[in-house]
Amino acid sequence: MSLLSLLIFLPIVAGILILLLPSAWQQRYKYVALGAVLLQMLISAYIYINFDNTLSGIADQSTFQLVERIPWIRLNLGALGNLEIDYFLGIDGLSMPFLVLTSLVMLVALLASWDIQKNLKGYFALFLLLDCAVMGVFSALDFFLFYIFYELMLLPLYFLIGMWGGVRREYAAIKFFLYTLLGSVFMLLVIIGLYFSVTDPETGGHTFNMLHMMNPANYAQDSIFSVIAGQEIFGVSARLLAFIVLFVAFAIKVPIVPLHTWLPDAHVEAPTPVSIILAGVLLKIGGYGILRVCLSIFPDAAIQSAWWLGLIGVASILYGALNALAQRDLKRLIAYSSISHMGFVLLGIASATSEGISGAMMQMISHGFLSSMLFFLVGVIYERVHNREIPNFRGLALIMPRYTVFVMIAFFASLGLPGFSAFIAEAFSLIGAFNSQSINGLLPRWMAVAGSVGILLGASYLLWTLQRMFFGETRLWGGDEWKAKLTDVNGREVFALTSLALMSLALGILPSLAFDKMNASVLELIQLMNIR
Amino acid sequence: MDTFTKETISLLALIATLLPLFSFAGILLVPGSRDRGSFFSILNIATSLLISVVIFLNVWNKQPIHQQFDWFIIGDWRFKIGILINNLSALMLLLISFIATLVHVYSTKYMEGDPYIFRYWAYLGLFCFSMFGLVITDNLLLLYMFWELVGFSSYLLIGFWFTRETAVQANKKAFLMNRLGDLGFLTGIMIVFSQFQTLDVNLLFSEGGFFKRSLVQGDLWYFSSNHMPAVWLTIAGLAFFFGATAKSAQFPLHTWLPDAMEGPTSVSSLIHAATMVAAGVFLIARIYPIFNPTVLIVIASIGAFTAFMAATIALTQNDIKRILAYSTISQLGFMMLAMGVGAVAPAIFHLVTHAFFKCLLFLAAGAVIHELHHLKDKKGLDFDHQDIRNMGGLRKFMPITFITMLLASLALIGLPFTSGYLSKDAILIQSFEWAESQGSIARIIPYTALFASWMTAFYVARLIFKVFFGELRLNVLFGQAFSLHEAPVAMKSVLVVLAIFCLFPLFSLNPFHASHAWIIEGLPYFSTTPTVESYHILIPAVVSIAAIILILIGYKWYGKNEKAPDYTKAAVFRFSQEQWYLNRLYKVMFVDSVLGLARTAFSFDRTIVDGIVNFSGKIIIVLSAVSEWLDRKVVDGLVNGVASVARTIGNFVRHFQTGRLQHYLLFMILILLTFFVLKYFSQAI
Amino acid sequence: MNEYLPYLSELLSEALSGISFILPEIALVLTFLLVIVVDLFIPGKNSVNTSAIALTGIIISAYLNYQQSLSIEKGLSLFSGSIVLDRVAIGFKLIFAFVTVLFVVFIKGNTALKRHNKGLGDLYMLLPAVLLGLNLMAMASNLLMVYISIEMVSIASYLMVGYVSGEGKQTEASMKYALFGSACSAIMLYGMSLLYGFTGTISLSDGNIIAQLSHIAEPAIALAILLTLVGIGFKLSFVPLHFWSPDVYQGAPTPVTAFLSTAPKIAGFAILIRFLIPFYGYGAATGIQVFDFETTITVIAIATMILGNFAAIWQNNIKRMLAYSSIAHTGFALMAIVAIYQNGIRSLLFYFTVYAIMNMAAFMIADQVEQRTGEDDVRKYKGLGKFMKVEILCFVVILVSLTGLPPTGGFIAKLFIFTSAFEKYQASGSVWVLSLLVTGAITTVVSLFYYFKIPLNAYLREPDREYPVSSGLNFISYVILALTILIIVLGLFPSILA
Amino acid sequence: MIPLSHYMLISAALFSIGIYAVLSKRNAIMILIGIEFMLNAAILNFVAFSKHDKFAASGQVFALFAIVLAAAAVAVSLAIILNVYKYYKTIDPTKIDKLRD
Repeated sequence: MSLLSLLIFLPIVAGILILLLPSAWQQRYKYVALGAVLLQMLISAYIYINFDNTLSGIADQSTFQLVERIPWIRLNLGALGNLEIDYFLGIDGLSMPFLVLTSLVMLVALLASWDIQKNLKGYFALFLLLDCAVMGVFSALDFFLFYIFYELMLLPLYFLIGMWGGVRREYAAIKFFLYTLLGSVFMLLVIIGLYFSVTDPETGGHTFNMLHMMNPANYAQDSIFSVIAGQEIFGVSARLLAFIVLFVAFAIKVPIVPLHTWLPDAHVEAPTPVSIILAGVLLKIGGYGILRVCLSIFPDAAIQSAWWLGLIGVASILYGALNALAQRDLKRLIAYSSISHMGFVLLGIASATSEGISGAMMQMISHGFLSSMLFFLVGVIYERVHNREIPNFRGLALIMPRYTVFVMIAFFASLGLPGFSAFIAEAFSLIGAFNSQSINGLLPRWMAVAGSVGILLGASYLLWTLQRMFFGETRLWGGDEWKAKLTDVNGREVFALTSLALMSLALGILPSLAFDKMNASVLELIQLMNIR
Repeated sequence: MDTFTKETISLLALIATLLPLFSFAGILLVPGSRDRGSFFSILNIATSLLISVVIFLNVWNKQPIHQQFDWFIIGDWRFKIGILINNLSALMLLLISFIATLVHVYSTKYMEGDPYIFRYWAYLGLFCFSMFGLVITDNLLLLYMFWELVGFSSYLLIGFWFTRETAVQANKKAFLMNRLGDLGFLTGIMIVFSQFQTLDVNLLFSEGGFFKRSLVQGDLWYFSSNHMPAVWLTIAGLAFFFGATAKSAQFPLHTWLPDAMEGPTSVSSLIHAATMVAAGVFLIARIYPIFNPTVLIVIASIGAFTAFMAATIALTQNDIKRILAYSTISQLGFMMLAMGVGAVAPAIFHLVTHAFFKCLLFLAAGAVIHELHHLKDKKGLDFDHQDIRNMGGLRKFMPITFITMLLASLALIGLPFTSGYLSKDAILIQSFEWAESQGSIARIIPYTALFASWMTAFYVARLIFKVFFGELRLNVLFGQAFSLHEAPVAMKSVLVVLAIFCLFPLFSLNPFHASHAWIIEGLPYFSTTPTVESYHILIPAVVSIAAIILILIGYKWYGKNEKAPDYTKAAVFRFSQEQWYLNRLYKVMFVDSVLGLARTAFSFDRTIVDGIVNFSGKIIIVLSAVSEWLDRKVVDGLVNGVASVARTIGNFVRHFQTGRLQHYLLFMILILLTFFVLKYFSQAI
Repeated sequence: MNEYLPYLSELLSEALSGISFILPEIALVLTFLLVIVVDLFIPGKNSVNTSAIALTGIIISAYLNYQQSLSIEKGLSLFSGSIVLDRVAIGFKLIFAFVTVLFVVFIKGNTALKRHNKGLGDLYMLLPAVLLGLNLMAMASNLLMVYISIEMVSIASYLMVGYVSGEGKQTEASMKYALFGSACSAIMLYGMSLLYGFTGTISLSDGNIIAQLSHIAEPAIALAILLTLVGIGFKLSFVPLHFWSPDVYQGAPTPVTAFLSTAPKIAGFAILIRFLIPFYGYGAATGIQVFDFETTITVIAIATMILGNFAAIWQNNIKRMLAYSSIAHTGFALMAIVAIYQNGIRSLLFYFTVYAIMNMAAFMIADQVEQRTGEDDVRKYKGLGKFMKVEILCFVVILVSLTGLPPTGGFIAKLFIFTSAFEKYQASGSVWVLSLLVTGAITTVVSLFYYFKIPLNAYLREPDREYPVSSGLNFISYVILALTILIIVLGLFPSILA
Repeated sequence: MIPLSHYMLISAALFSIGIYAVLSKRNAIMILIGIEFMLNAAILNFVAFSKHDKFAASGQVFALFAIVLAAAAVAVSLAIILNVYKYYKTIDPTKIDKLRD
């Protein structure tokens, strides 16, 4: 069993173990989960260290690492040919960073769930199932397998939000589920279409292998998604349509304006650890999907629609930031800030330049750490007083100095203070977007300039919050009762927050920690996009 | 001391830069180090100063030092960072470390007794680190990073007393306005990177650098194989200048600086008078070749206008720090003006002299405030200890403070024998020469500056006379005789040292003529305007004589006894006192409108975007089950628009499920018939 | 008559030789008789004997079917072309046997039926009979056989629905069912008579039938075929022949509902396939379309999917909701019928297997809930997740499978249907097929609304009454668990079914 | 010889009458009778067409089976209607609508 399988199935094993343990031991479940997550963390650290920077991946199986390819489903469907589905895992520079990110975010989320009291068995089992699904999405190279993991994420999330969430949890949970399902059902249709269009050059049969889908030579002459045939559906190029469908499916996850309305609800209603996972990892699946699937399989359509992607990115940046500015609920504010920050990802990706895509990748990783940190911080006060309305707090810096320090680190890091990862990420997303006009002519320069306004707005809402909640004389809505409850961060919290802050700082000072690993893949991806 | 190799010097510069960072990290992270924060910080900054001296001696008027390292690779592009020390940066390094050291020493007394003083030392460390980094780095991106870090540490220091509402408002404003400027900086970086694929300052802006090699032809701006519309060259210049505008508090982004006075006075003197605000001027000097003539005219106009505007405002302010703040803005305007007219070296020269005398002014003012504050605390009185209307006659109590501050004031006014005279007149002269070559309209610029210079004399006189002459007005206010003390030694000695630097000999042996000042000789001269000899005599004379007259008027009005005509009702006075109403204007224009936009966006989000999904087709639902739908079924997990439509359709088909057998059969047959007819007879019909 | 005498012995010997191929059916006939006899002589409420006999007979028949599946390679036409025995038919028969066995288990677990004062002997008697009818439906290859088998299943079903008749609703359901069904079969019979008149033959496997039809005016053929389809559609309950099903499903005893929504429906598909294949084959061979099945069935499929899913949103009665869900699934399976190819039936068979498991499991769980809490209203499921832990957990998996999400068998089944429809689209480029695909996708999302009402109530809401800490597991719970695991295994390794 | 079309016309008329009865009568028994009309229409067709199907005479066989099965169906239906009457005290199908949406 290779490392990737271990990474994926370790949580499942732990989850089953938890299910089998008697309920009398329910206080120990979290240690089982912690063990699994820590082990996962070690494995991903090992993978990171032993990752070969020079291998590019993207479309060539031989340059993927830790490849595992086992025939899984072989079904004779008569005239439809043989259904060939492989258990096909592998990582390259685009996916490896996310494995590391996921394992760290999961660890933090687990630490944030330390005080969960309700139905522990179900909680940790679902948590670990989610962990498994996320790891699977990032390492699957067979589209069918990818889709299975992709959908598998929905259920645990539905229950995690729905059962352990806030007041309007039912609404938020189903809304989230529906949005995502709406995207993914149509994705399934495109997957089937791709299956029929692509043949495996080795066996001649149809295949779900994503890598084969990236090579135009593998498309059957008259197939619907054939590059040469250029078939049309309702007068729109089939490939463009498929790209749009896939893009929408992933963009819902990212999320983009105007497909974002699930996000504030889901984040706000979800319990803290789930918000951490949502913001820290799940949003990245959207971005990852766009890179791995939309750009790689439909580069022609991607280039065709780059202008719109860029526009959506800019719109998300500005719109998310403006919305954040209007919030009174701290968690909602951070949720909207996520929309804004993820807009940079889209802008960077749309530029199709090495700076832009690297910046987008960096932004995803950085946002993974920082948004986890932010949601963790919200969780800290929410856990203590069950309130997170910004106007209800004032002068927290006096009673919670260490907490305030972490808040400041997190806020300033997210608003792009140099030295933290978000700065490098946003700067290069924007530089890439600006550069695009000169290099490939995809995005007009004003988009980058407009996007940079998001940096200013980002500073505005975060600083305003800082001023309103943390500075000034202490004045709390809940009076002395709150004052007694609002104790400063404890050791577990400090550990989680520090590790996230350090990751962000490390990436900000030594971006090469991430860039070196992904460079070959990014270049390969751009090469792939420009071939056609 | 020429024995140092390039590598050693780079290493030294690095050490000098990192030492304050160690104070920052050490004080905050190492347990138990908080109590020894001052010692630790002073040690570090003093070492930095020492190193800076060494570096200065090794670099000044010698080969610049440029060392590079790989930072990271992105795409095909190898991102290098490094240290570039030429005359300019060596000078800045020395200046900053020197003033920072003095301010550190001063602060030991000034901040004594503050419970969170360890944070003060830490923040100062961070600031010094960022500032050093800013001046020695060779890369625009890194420059930008330090640029922001400087802003960040300024944010921390302005809001040092974070329980004060005004302080946190002020630091937010400062950071945001600087952010706004940063957008310009970033845009500039994007343009430069896009055109040249590098951000190396040396490659870009040195003699024979990329900028010199790029050329504008027609509407396009070429460099090797790249080209973009020529307008981007102008935009780049404007963008960088916009960045500098924010940091150096130029119109229209100057309003943060007076508010920033909420920070401790020592901070104001270091950051908001001497060093950080000068970063904008430094930036422009560093990247000077990027500016094309259009941009230069903009710079000159903005500089002159700022100088003038800030001076008019300073005329009527009563808060001692606010007067100094506006005076800083005004002086920065002079520097910008100098940049605009091509007087880079005089601008930097003025930067240096201004750093000393303005720092001194602030520190002396700090001493005054410190004493008054003490008095206030001791006697439990309630008055504004920064309001000059409460002061007066202090020269009796604080002679050293008075003398040093007087010297600094003279330098600020620009009277002969002071450093300010040398630098300011150099600027004025050159701007007149420039205007000569530019034509008639451009003359407005130097004349504006001239007026500003005169007003400077008046408001400085007003300040000095009100604070140090006459009687202590507190005595009148509270009806008892107070007595004050001279500042403690640590503060006093700093004032004296700085006062020495307000005099001419350290800068030029000729007290009347700046053209042979060593700083000017050591810096590049970009100006091409012809020298007009008459100006070199005429202007200093006019400036000085007028200044002296104004000082006398000031003395008459404010000095002995209050005989100032009452202008407080005059519109012009109000206009000046309300700082040209710019704050309010900005609030209405930007803050309110952005917040309004944000609220609109949010309600748009709630009602329209969500609504398009949520409420499509809801009208039909409303007919069937409004009340139930709203309270219970909304939560039934069936809320989205898809849901509404789905439910509508579902409800529609449900009507056919009447429970009556014969209806079922009838519907069935009707549907079949309809299908049949449509399929086979539709053409016939 | 004399003129036929020379052929008589030939016919007889053919009939006799065919007998060896209908051993499973013979076993069922014998079981049927045996159950009647036993029930007659050992009367009373104790139905252990009858159930055991019925079960044994069904299992033997299933085993015989399995044996056949090993030996039969290509289709055999038996009894003068009345029935055809091929792998597809055997596949269907195995599904029916499986469903019937589950049905027996289900009846045994249902206390309401057990308590009935008539005893269950009659019900067990009906089982072999209805299974026989189902088997014949799977094999029928002429119109007469189609009619007979459909009527056999129908009459037995009427009886089962009205069997307990402990309350008004049940009798109402059975009356609606019987009258609607009779009317439909009468209409079908009329359609068949027209078809017979147009072609002069009742054989479906005979290629001539189409050739004959091509000489007749198109509307006339259409009328005959549409009328015939009414009878088949009644079994499938597609639009517009679905009206009976929600009412009947709600009214009938839950095990019967489970059975009715599974086996006869699948059998209806078997007949539909038999009916269509000659037409498709002829169309493919000659390029002449005597009837536009593609459009007709596409329209029906779209309407059925939309109606089933959208109407289900409004239901709060679990059985009614599942009834609409089964209508929706019919529509989905019709998608594959549009796209059917000679061998594409395999994916359809997979779909039906999965559907049978999911549907039976869903009804079993619903029945368990009703038995233990007395609730058949989904809104009253609040907090059940803690009370009936295993059952509700299984319910969630089953519902996920019904929605068609991985990693369940329902997903693979849905994938197969989509796959064959997509293949059809790629071959034909027809907008109709594309709209089928899109409808299928959208209705999948819609189905989430109502399926997830159950976990929503069971897990996300607090109970409004006191439940004991946890209810224990009974035999049915283990069956449910086994079925659930089977669904997941089929989702991960669908190859095992091949 | 009576032409085939006459049979078909009569059978169509029977069928239509049957449908009318099924749809309009307020009595379940009458509906059942309507169904019988429809069945008989079909059976008449079969017999009539069978004349032209000399070899197999499938139509006649079909008719026989149909008669038998119709009888069985009617028997079951009658029993059920009886049951309904027990609970509803009516056999008017328009009043038997407890099961509905």
